[in-house]
Amino acid sequence: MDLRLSAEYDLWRSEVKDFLARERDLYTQPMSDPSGRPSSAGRLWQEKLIEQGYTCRTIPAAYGGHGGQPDILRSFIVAEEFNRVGASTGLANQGISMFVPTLLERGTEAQKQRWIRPTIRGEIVWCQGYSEPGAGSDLANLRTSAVEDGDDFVINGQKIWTSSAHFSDMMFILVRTEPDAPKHKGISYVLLPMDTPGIDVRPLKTMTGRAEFNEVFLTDVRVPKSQVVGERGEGWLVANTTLKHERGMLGDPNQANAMLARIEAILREETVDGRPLIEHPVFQDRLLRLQGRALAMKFHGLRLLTSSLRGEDAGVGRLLVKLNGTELNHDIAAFAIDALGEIGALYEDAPHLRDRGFWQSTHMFSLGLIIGGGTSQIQKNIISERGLGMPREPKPAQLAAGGH
Amino acid sequence: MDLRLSAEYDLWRSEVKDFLARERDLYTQPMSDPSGRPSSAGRLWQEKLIEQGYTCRTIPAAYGGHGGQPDILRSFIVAEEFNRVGASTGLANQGISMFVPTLLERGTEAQKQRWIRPTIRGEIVWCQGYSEPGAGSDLANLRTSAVEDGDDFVINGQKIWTSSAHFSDMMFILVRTEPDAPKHKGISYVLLPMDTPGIDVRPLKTMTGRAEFNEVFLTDVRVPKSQVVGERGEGWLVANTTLKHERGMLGDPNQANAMLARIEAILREETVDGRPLIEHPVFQDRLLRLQGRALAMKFHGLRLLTSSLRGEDAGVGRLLVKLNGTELNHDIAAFAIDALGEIGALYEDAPHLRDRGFWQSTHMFSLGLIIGGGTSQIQKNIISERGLGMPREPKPAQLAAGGH
Amino acid sequence: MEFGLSEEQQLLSDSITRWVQSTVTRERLQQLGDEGETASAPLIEGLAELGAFGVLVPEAHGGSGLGLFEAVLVQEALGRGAVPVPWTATALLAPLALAEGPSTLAEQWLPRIASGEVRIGVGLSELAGARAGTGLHLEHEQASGTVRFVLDGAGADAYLLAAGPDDLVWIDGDALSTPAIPLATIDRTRSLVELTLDRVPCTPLTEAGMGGARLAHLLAAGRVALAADAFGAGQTMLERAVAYAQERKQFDRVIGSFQAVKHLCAEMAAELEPCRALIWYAAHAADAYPQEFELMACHAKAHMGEVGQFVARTATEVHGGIGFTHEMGLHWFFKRIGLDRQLLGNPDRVRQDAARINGWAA
Amino acid sequence: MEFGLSEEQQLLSDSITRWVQSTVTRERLQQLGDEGETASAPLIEGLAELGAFGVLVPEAHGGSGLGLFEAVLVQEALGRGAVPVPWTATALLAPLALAEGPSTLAEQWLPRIASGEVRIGVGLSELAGARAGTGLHLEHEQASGTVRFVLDGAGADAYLLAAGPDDLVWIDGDALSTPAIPLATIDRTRSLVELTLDRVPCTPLTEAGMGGARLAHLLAAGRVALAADAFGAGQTMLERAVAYAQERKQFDRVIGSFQAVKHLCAEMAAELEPCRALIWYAAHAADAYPQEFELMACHAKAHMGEVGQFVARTATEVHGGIGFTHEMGLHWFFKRIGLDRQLLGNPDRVRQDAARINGWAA
Repeated sequence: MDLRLSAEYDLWRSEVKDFLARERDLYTQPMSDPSGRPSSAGRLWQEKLIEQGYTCRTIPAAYGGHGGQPDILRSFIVAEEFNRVGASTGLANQGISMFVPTLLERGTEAQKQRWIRPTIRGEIVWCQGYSEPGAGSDLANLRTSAVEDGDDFVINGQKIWTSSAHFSDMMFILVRTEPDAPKHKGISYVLLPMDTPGIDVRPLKTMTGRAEFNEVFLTDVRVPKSQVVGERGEGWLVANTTLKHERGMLGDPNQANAMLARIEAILREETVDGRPLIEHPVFQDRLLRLQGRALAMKFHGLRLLTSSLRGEDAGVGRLLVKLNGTELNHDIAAFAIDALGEIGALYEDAPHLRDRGFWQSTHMFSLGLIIGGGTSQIQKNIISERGLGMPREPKPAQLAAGGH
Repeated sequence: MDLRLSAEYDLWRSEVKDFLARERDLYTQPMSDPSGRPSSAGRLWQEKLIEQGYTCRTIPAAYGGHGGQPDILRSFIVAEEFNRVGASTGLANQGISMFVPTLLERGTEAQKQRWIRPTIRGEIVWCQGYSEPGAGSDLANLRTSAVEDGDDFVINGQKIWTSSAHFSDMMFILVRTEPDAPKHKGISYVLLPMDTPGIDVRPLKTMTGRAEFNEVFLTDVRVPKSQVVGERGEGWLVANTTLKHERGMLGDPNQANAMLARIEAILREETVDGRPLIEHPVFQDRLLRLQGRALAMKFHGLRLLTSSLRGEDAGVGRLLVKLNGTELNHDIAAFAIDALGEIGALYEDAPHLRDRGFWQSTHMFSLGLIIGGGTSQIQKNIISERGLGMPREPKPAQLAAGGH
Repeated sequence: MEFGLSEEQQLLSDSITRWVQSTVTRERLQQLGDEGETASAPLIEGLAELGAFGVLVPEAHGGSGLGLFEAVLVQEALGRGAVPVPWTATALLAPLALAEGPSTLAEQWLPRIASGEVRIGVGLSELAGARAGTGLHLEHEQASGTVRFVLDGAGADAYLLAAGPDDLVWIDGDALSTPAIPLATIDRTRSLVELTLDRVPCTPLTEAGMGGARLAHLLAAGRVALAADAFGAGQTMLERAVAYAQERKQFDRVIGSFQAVKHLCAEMAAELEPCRALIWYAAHAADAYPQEFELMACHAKAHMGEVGQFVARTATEVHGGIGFTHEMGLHWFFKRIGLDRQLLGNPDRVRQDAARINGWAA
Repeated sequence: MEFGLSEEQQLLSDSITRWVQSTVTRERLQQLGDEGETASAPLIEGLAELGAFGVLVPEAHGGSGLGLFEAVLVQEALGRGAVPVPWTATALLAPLALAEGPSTLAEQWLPRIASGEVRIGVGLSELAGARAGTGLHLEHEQASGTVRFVLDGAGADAYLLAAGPDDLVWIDGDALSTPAIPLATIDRTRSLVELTLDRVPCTPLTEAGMGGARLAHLLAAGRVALAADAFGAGQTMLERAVAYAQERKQFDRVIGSFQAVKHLCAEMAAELEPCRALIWYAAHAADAYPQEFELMACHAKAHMGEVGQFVARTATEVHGGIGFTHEMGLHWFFKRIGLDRQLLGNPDRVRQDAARINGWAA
């Protein structure tokens, strides 16, 4: 145990700090246009970050990345310092977080040349086309079909939970190209321009009252067969590369601790019957219970970081992060609402609304995260099977009889 | 809603009160011998209760019962008044609660004549031989075998969780008489004298440190075939009659409320740093949470009582009683231990022990009840399937293939 | 001994529930929710025709003169449909308050409450913990100050407001010096407003400084009503989750055949079902065991608050992603339960009150 | 940046864990448990040979001069086996206290602690809430009063006792006027006693009335140790539950293939695993971030207390009926976790202390 950093990293940290001090005028500008696309300031910021190796660090320079060695600790320091001043750590759409890593592992040289640079520079914006109304946690049940017609596929079907579809240029989509193959086979991973005729994007309103997601309806959408990534029929494998990258994204322990710090401030500010809430033992107790959970996840995150640095497999330690992180965030938001009482129920444009409605929308949105990306129930399957080595659910008899 | 009783029942209540006042000298004597068998006072008390219709109310007089009409409300009043003064509501071994009701439904006239009277009078004490080390919640897996030999069965096997085996005269036991029949068939319900050679009773120590249960080893134990109750091979059905009677026994809401009243007293008595615990808001909060749950179960019990009186099926309302009741009792005991702090960890003959170690032994024993008689997991299956009409777990493929 | 509904009570409960289920369909709720609670005039009419607004109004004033128990049955039925009507303040709290106020007020307002013609906003939030910047004080039959979270307050014809712990006043809607400010909450099926009064004429409903017991009774009635509302909404969420789990397939099985999903449903049922009896008892106590009423109302509100939160979250989870959208309309119930939890004291606060009632405070 | 064990630390942890697993088998534990903790002389010898008793003893006194972090690794390994040895008070708390006491005491006792020759009872319970009838006061280097829950106190050669929040004294075992009274708890793998002193000569380890910070540090160290112990015991319970679930069949399937059982195991793992990092951080803070140490010790003790209770209960449940008996020896761990929860302040109390440290108290 030694949480201090070596001189090399102290130096790195001061470079990062200097950079941030120097570039304050840039990163305080809005990083997105009202449409949701990267603004010109956002693209400029991204370019500088790539140049410094603060983002896209390990993406080869030939494809427009920084072309550096992986260094988790440097990235960790960047995240810490950027969070401290509230600077964006770079563009974070699904094209960058999911599509580019997939392409690096599974794409052809030509595909990498064509797509990576404009994607990481924010010139091409992507959305993900995996989930369907009938196939949530169960991608093998995918129904969107792609039928061969000359050099094209003709796609018909429906996608859901596509978060940035309404302002994206491209979609990486899973479609069923071999309807007769076994369920996990016969899926292909295809790159689809969003301006292709036959694509209809409709906003999907969630319980928060906002349309954080879309449904995308595809009717006779033509796309050249050359747009497949990886082998045709291997889209399931290709997608798993990407899903692996998504799993890491959820449940940042720093977020939980930051929310709790804010709640502590609320408890000092708010009074009931003239007495600050922080003096109330039951609120102290509830806050401390949550702090205990959040601190455990924070230090657990540091331990995972060290495991990564050492090249060790953290096993169950890594698998639990999403389950614990999303549940914790939901519980934290619920506590903030209780602390605020009736004020905590306010929403939208209400007078007296605290923190711009953050707690209610986090309470609801974190429930969405508990459900999305593999519900807590699925996470528990994964932890018990992959983490603890317990047996998979046996296949039901009628299915086995049915010959799947 | 009218929780008052009609004049008829007020009269009944005052009769019960008078009876108790008159018989105080009797019921304050120990109801059991040190061995665990009913004492002579216990048997005399039982006789008086039967005569009054306070117990064994609906058992026909021809078999030694009171021979009255069922009247849940009268029984309810008896339980209330007896609890109030701490009088035993009569003998309560498994012979009376499980075997006699089974015999009344499934026994021959001769069997009823032979067994019921001495059983309910406490002259014959029974134990139950259902569970086996390999078959807990799953009676169909029963392995104790009974092989025909002339007019006898020869029994070999092992039973577990037989609570009163060490002082019982008889056991009602489930044995496999038809080894080749499908699993649920081929079981028979047999009456076995405990002094038969080849029966070895060994105490089974539980986590409480006491031997509340026994293991019973059966080696070449002979019993006449005439000792079967119901049809041979139908023991599964016969046993289900009995299990139905067991389910009602667990989770008495009055117990939870009585424990909480005692805890409230503890919180007033105990001080930390000179301040009574009851003044501590976190303890108030925890106590009130438990009281809310316990009151809900208390009134829920009254509602079930009314349902019974009206002959309505309370559905899911009845199925949840065991789950909620045992979980609640466990949580209540855990709270009492926390309230006592280090004193709460004391056990056995320790000085300063509170309530004779009741809280620790209840904490552990209630966990046994959560597990026993169908674990909470099994209870949730029952609630979802029978109460909510959800589908049963599909049979696993390899079993179906195996032809079960 | 009868712990359950009489035939008349069952009839009342069934008739409102049936009306709710046939009238406030998923589509209707979606439309009304988008428009906000004040668009519910036709619903008010429908309910008034069924007598739902006159449950607590004496027969002499055109109501059916029933008790809090029956009112709570109506509230539960409204919760089952997340029905967007200003019922709780207007038809439950106001008649209880007017029953012991000046008879002129009762004569003037009660018939119009029963007929569904008027809306009454009720502000009791101060009694469940005063937040900074709020509070009403009285001087010369005039009220000044700020009252927040006045229930059913949008477009109200009159207001019933607590002024401190011991006074209750009636204010005519026309007398307001400043218009009511709407307070949007997560739940669009009910309206809450903030009132700022500057020497507004008011009619005291209790003897000056002597209304403590009446206010405590009103607060308790409101708490039981909110518990019943959450119970009704929770029932609907559970039923929908069980139904959805038997339709929706995943991995080639209906999800309701997965043990994890079954157990979530079983846990919801096991938690929720006993709340019914607790709420019934608390409502019954109002008239039958008044000395227990306040405490039992706290228990009902607090326990139902915790169970409601669990059911709202779990039923949504059973639905998976679609439960999180507007698609199934599940969110109306989630939010209804969320608001019921916070109004008139959330579980933490209500348990604090219970501790005080029990005499445990230091 | 290294959040994990160094090679040496890993070696230490592995060597004690291996020894525990091979020496304190299920059968051995059963036998020792029946006899009570004081029968553990051979275990003490074995552990002393491995250097477990000298972890915190300076090299000059025959120990290995390591820090609380290493001591906590040893404690975790002992918890994994519910090892019935008087280690926590003797080898963790006493050396910490002696490190800053008079050097004559240190010279006299530390070498014998490292070699496992002596037992030291430690009584700090008062610091975590004084119950009626207890308390020690000092006068003329003599101590009088009653100290309850002196850890590892049976047959101790000396005692380390808190006298109020600001004084810490050393008492020779021979000086006791009344013999120590054993306090049987649910956990037979550790001994607790009550001491009643009547003007017993004592050696102060802190300047009179000035030992508050030292005592707070000791209390925090004890809390982290108990958390580590419960963590180790919880690990064993989880592993046994997972293993049992894969052996035991019901309804013709191993029970570990039922989703409900799998989810119980997953929940245990998800709750338990992050406790390790919290405990490590708290132990590391003792030397690296002393200003955070007390608070982090509270968090580790409180959070581990809650998680431990959940794991102890759930692992037993996964075992079904047999987990409830003495058969599997699971109950030793259940009880070990149960006692760890209550000693030196249970979660409720420890959170109260944390609130005070945070300056939140009114």
